Amino acid sequence: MTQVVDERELEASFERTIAHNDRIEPRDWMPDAYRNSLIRQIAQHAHSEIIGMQPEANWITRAPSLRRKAILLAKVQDEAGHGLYLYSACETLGVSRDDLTRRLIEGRQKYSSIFNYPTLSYADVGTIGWLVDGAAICNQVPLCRTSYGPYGRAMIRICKEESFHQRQGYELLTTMMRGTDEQRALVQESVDRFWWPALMMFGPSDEQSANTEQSMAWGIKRHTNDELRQRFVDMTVPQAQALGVTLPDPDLVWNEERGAYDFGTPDWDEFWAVVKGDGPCNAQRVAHRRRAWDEGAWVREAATAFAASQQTSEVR
Amino acid sequence: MTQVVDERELEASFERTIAHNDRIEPRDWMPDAYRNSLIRQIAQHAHSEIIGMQPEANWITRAPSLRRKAILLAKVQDEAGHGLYLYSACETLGVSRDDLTRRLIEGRQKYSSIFNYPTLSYADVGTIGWLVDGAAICNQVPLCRTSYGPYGRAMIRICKEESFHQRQGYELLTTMMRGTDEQRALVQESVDRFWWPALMMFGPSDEQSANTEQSMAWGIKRHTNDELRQRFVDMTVPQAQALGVTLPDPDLVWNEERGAYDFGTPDWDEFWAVVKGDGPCNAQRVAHRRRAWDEGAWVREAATAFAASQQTSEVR
Amino acid sequence: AGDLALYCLMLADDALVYSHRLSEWCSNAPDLEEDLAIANVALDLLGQARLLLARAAAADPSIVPALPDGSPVPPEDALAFFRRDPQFRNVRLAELPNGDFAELIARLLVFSAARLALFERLAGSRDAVLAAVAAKGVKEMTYHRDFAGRWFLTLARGTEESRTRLEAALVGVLRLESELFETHEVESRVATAGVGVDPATTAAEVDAVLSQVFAVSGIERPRVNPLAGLAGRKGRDGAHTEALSRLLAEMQVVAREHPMGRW
Amino acid sequence: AGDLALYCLMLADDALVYSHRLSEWCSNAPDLEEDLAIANVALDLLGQARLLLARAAAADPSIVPALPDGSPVPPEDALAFFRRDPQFRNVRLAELPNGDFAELIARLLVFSAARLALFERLAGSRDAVLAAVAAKGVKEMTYHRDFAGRWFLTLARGTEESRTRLEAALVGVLRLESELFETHEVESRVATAGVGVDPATTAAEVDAVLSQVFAVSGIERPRVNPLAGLAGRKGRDGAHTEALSRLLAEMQVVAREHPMGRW
Repeated sequence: MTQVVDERELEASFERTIAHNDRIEPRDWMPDAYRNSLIRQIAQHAHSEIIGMQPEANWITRAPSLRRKAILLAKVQDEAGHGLYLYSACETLGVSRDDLTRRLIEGRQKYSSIFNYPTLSYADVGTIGWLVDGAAICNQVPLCRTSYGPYGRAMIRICKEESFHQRQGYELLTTMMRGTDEQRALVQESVDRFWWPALMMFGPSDEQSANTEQSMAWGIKRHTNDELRQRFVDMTVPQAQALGVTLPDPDLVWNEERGAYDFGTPDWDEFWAVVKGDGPCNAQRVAHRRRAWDEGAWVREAATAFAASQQTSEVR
Repeated sequence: MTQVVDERELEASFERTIAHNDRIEPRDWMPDAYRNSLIRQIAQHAHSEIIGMQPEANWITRAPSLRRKAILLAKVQDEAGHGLYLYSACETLGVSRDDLTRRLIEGRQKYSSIFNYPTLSYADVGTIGWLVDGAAICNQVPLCRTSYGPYGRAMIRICKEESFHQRQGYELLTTMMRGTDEQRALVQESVDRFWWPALMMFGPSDEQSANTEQSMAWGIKRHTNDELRQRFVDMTVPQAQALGVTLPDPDLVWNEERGAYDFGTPDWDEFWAVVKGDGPCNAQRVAHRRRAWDEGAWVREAATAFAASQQTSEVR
Repeated sequence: AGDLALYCLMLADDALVYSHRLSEWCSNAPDLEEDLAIANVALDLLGQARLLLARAAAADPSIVPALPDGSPVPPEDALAFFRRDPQFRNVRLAELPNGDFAELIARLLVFSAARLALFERLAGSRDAVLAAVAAKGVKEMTYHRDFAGRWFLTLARGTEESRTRLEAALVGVLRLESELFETHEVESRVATAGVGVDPATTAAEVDAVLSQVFAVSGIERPRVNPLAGLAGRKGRDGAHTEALSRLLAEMQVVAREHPMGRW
Repeated sequence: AGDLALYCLMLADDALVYSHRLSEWCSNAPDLEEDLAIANVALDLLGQARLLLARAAAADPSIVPALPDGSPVPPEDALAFFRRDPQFRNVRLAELPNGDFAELIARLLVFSAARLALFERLAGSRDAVLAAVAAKGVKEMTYHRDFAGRWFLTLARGTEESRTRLEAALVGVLRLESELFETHEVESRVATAGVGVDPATTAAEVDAVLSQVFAVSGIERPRVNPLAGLAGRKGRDGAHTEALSRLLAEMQVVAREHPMGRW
């Protein structure tokens, strides 16, 4: 009986913390469902950072100026860093990074579907910064206030760097727009490809979204998909105008009444096809990660063996 | 005693065949030293064809016109074919192709040192045809009359194709010389790099050549290294003049008295360094072949297993 | 650009790009016999590509990339070496990076079976050049398909490893199979005009051929979903994988360095 | 071209080309920590390359490849993206295609130990820019060398497999080690002028550093002969391996497509 009472007390304390918008910390008691939901969300976020390295790394060796090469290399490096913080945050919930990596490469955990689209020109480096990082920031800024402490603190640091990346991406596009006709065409073509997938980054519309309600109650999530998508569109349209590109949506128009932009409906069939694994690059991205992981196995084993031998000699 | 007599008779018959410039055939008796010398020479020749595919295959994917791509691809394919004939000729002496391949990738048998030089521009494709195939032809035409039947017959076919390759190579260079200044510079630069290695293809000078005398007695070889080298120089200098390139040898001059060109001395230190394995590409070439062979092991095993299963079902 | 020219580019680019991938095998095959055979296939496809590119250029000279005045580069080379990846019209199957020998065989089987069925019909084209290219190609593709079919059977019934590798390779190849049979609007129009062939009309025949190969080999055909395009755009629309721009960077580097060059 | 410019190109091209190879590891390392560290090294070298290319161009503008009138491409990019392989002055060690992680570590150890010793001396150059680049580089190379050294020890004393791989990798790397210490005539002249450093003067110190790493790691230093050049010409003379032109084809493809581009 004692234990049941304890558990009730713990749960009440947990609910109070959530209600006060305070942080849950790793040593605090938390419901299993909350823990599992967090693991899923943080891991998916970490995987997205790591898989997200691939479409951009695809252009490092072909960057058209040394300055841009340095910026891109540093950016992809930052993403590896973000992956590291997030895996660490996830580890405080009792799962190891190895375990999470295995879930990724075995297809048991997902990552942001945007990275299942290919990068086909150097303009994509800019577009990913502007639109993809822009959408990510809309999703992530509210998470800085998320209920789980380590996750919220990781997000503060990550959001700062993402904003920087977004500005860099936009700056690349503005520079290219001041260049040649071919360069302007590359930018437009890239924006045409990434606009809709960027909108889909906020997930299905609220009616179709399974996790939103519980996640919001727990303070793991703070706004609905559609709210965030609207915020992103309202933020991005003026930037597109400043840049001089056309967003590929004939229904995009300012709605004076709502004080917001109306816009068309993403192709949700495409969205679900990509989520289910049939996107242009799903297999390629996971295979890349699996190969890198498998090829690195002997190195990780060597490091483990070496560390063990050092401990032994220290004990002696 | 009977056996000794037989062996003497066989040896006498072998010597008579050689003396009459008739062919020794696979079922004929032959001295072990003759057999081993032939195996070494034919295998080395076969290996040269196969390793020789690499420096040219290096440019197939970058050929600057589709016509040249087709010519080059067909040429490299011919080399694989030459390798096939020669391995087959060698197999008539009682060694298997697998065995010979192992000797190659374990570094126990050699191949022509010329293929340990890199191909650094598309002009090299032409230069290899002109100079390297040209030198090979000088070496090989006399081998059409070599004492061992299967080898001689293989050489007849190979020499025909090599002459064709040589003309194609020369034709590429003449076309490039009618092109731009950059193209002419590429041709000259390529000839500068390949001239001396081509001269070294005839082997060390006669005083230093260990195998020449016995090989000539057996009719495995028909001219000395220096004779062949002179023939090649005399044949090539007018071609270089017609092409409009300078051969990189200040000592190259017509000797009215000899009715032949005088020429400088190749860098025999470089020659021996390359023969011993320290050339620019020795390790790369052998590693390439070893990798292709190792990666193909499962395919060859599958073919063997399948063939065995077919025989079994035929027997039933 | 005119439909006939675009249609020729589709057929040409399939051959050119896949020939490039096959030629990468040169000096890398499991044994000399396969090295020879793969080079043969690559050469046949390269030959088809050249004739088709020339036909495309003749049908509509405006599709040929502009080069400096006086450039001696012929149209077939201008098209091969001076277009960028969004201008290539090949199916994505043709451009995939090479895998192992099982991937080579699986891809070649599907590619050559589809192209053979197409060329058999195309031999009746009202365009004399296309008809001639197709008639010649039928013999070539028959050989390619038989080569792939024999090895398919060998790998399927060879060893445990060869069978496993073949099955793994099939998943990637079959994801891109259906793109071969999707009717592009250009194909639809040239088919109506009696000049080209709607690839959808070959799907059943190819399916039957493949089914037979699978049955004889005792391999169950994996069920896979087709690889999505980019907002519905695929190879025929110039929407490619990340691999094509890398392939072209290599293929075009020397030609582009010498726009006035003679070769 | 002037000696100072050529000397700067040598130092710049080593960094630029090797940085390219290191950047190929991005998203391919054994774990995230190594991915971060390798990218760091690549970034440091890229930074050095940029400063050195700019110094080369300033020292002798005639070495900068000509671009169309009005091209906004800065000199550092013209040098990086518009030279061909015979104009690159890097040692061949920098351009070798990547092998496994052991090859990465073995090469980085040798490369960074040599460059660190060189930069320590170059910090005293009469050329203020070179002196500043070297002074900053010393800190960077120290980190690179320590990273490589720690992993060298780890692989040497880790598992049977890691040790075997490390030993195999060393053979290929050490064949190209001596090229780092051969004095090119340009180096000889800039050293005499007090502007550059004769790399031969660093050989003993680098040898001692490497000997210590080998000793601590319990690895016997393989005896290998140096890789021959082409009639004595090596990387510093523009005589490279087959790998460099392929590397440049990739590195330069976008820049060359847009000679008037702004980035």
